[in-house]
Amino acid sequence: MAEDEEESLFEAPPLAEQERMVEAILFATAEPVTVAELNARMPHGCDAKLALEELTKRYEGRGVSVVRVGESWAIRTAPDLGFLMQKETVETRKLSRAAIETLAIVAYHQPVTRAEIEEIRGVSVSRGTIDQLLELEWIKFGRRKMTPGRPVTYMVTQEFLDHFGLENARDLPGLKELRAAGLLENRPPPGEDLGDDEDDDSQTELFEEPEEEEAHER
Amino acid sequence: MAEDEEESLFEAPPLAEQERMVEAILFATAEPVTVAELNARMPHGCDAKLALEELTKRYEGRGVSVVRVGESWAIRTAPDLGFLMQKETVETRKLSRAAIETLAIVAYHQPVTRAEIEEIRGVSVSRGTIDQLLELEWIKFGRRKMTPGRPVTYMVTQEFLDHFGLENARDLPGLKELRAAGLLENRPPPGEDLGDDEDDDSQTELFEEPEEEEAHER
Amino acid sequence: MDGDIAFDDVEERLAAEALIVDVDGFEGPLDLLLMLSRTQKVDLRKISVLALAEQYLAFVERAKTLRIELAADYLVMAAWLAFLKSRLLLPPDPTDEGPSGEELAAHLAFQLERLSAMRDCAAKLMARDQKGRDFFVRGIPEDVTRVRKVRYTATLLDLMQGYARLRTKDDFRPYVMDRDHVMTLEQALDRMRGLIGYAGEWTDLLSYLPEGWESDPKRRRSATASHFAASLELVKNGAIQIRQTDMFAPIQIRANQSG
Repeated sequence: MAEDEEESLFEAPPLAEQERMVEAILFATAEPVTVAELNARMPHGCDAKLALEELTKRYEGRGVSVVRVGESWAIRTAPDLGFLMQKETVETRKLSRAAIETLAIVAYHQPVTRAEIEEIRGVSVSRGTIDQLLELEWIKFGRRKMTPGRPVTYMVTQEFLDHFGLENARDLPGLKELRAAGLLENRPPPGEDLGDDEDDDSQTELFEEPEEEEAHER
Repeated sequence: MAEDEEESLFEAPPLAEQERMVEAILFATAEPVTVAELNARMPHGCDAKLALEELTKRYEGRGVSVVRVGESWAIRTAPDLGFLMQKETVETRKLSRAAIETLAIVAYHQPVTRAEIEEIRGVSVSRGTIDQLLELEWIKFGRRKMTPGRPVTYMVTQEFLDHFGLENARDLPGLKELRAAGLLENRPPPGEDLGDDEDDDSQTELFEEPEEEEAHER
Repeated sequence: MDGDIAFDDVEERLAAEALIVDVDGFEGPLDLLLMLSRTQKVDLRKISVLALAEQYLAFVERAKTLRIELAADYLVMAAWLAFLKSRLLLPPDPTDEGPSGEELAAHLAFQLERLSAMRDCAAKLMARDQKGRDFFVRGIPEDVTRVRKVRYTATLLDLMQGYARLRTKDDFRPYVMDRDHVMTLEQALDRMRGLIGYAGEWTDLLSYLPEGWESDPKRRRSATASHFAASLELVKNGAIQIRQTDMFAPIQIRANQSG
């Protein structure tokens, strides 16, 4: 402030000094600055416009550059270095139970409609769950079903097979194998093995002749 | 990110390019950035330290300069241009004499206990004084002292260094002279050295290895 | 050592009073001592602690005559300085243990010098260029945007367990106590109603137990209890009569002939 007044009594500072001033002001000011404001803040006799031009040239090709924003000026990151201003963090999250179950149903029963998934799960399937699986590219749309309303069907993708290390959806173990592997959480009451077998059969059937399956399902 | 991975497959970018990157990162932030963070944000194979040296030289005598704050680096306006920044000036709460003296004692005697501060000042230190300095983030808690009662100690922070334009705590004005004159010792009053002996020992130890002390102080 | 000289000079007197009245402005006795030591206009290392002690004691005396209440710590310091003064003036007593007057004086001088040094440091520190006052940080910081990418994972095991869970959830049934070895009162009653018509003679109740329930102790216990309860029920209805000839003797029943 004192210097400001002092300066005005003398000649304007050399251009190099004016350039330093513009540099400092543009750096520290919280918003872009107009030439008029630069002049107002710098000692009398300064030519902010000229100093600004010099500064702009000096920063050409640097990591930051002097840019015009409307009538004002600011220092900004060089556009090609924008990637440095991002920090990507990858977070691994377990798929939700709803998503896993839906995915499993698609894998075991493909091609399957949403209504069928809901019937098997016994609860409605949220749009988000399907979207998430589609986004992950683990399921895709299959052919529409030839039933009233022609509902879309879902199928698993190659991406799905890759992720789970499967050659083919048919490689998924059947219920009996799951049970043998101890994956079934409880033992069904005796006498119901039959029904289970049937289940398994239809499973096989589904995978062996999916085309026909579609036609006479429902 | 994509670029990051891409780059890692190739050689590190040329030094001039690395300098641009450091420039962009330092310009973008108000807080000092560690060399480690610079390296983490730049493509693989970059040597931020080397680039920093180049950049520091480049900004010598300019309106802004590259400054070291402890283990971190930042860009700050040149102090001689402060008069241009009335608009940016932050009104800081006026510190009491007690607070200023306490701050100086922490800076020169760190790590220092409250009892030691009181011993030096000859009066008790009010809770508010310490709180104010903690709130300003100029002091922080250090290790507890291995004396009876295991009192907490205080140390200055990186923010303190940044605020007063210090590269590190060793650069405090007159530190060497004070140490040579024995004025940084915690000399117990004669005849009272029984319980204070331990105190004195650990204190001396702390001051005899100031380099190491400061080295691991971010 | 001007302490005892009467204050003829008005100005000097006023200055002394001002010092006392302003005692609140001092940060304790050490601060006051440091201020007093400055009047000696010598290097703090060469200060005369004896003279300083006398100055301080004179100050306290004057405060007393002016009826100014001094805080306790000022009086404690006065007492200590009086002690120090006596130590410094008297020849050292070889039998006396503890620190000598010189040692105490040296420590006080050290404390004053150290406090003074810290004051200088504080002043130098505050005179430095300060952030936000003399130099400035970036006005338009471009914060690092954190792009958070979530990768979802599931294992084949998750998938199969999920499917197994679905396919077997109907198999769950609410927990019921295993009743294989329990015969209810109703069951026993049903049985006995069918059989009782043939029992004209006194018959041991236990002979009514169904086949397969007589040998296994658990089943036998349950069946006996339910049959006994059922027979009481039948007695109440007037369908049968019941008797027991002795304690622990067999319980016998027969159909009520009249009924």
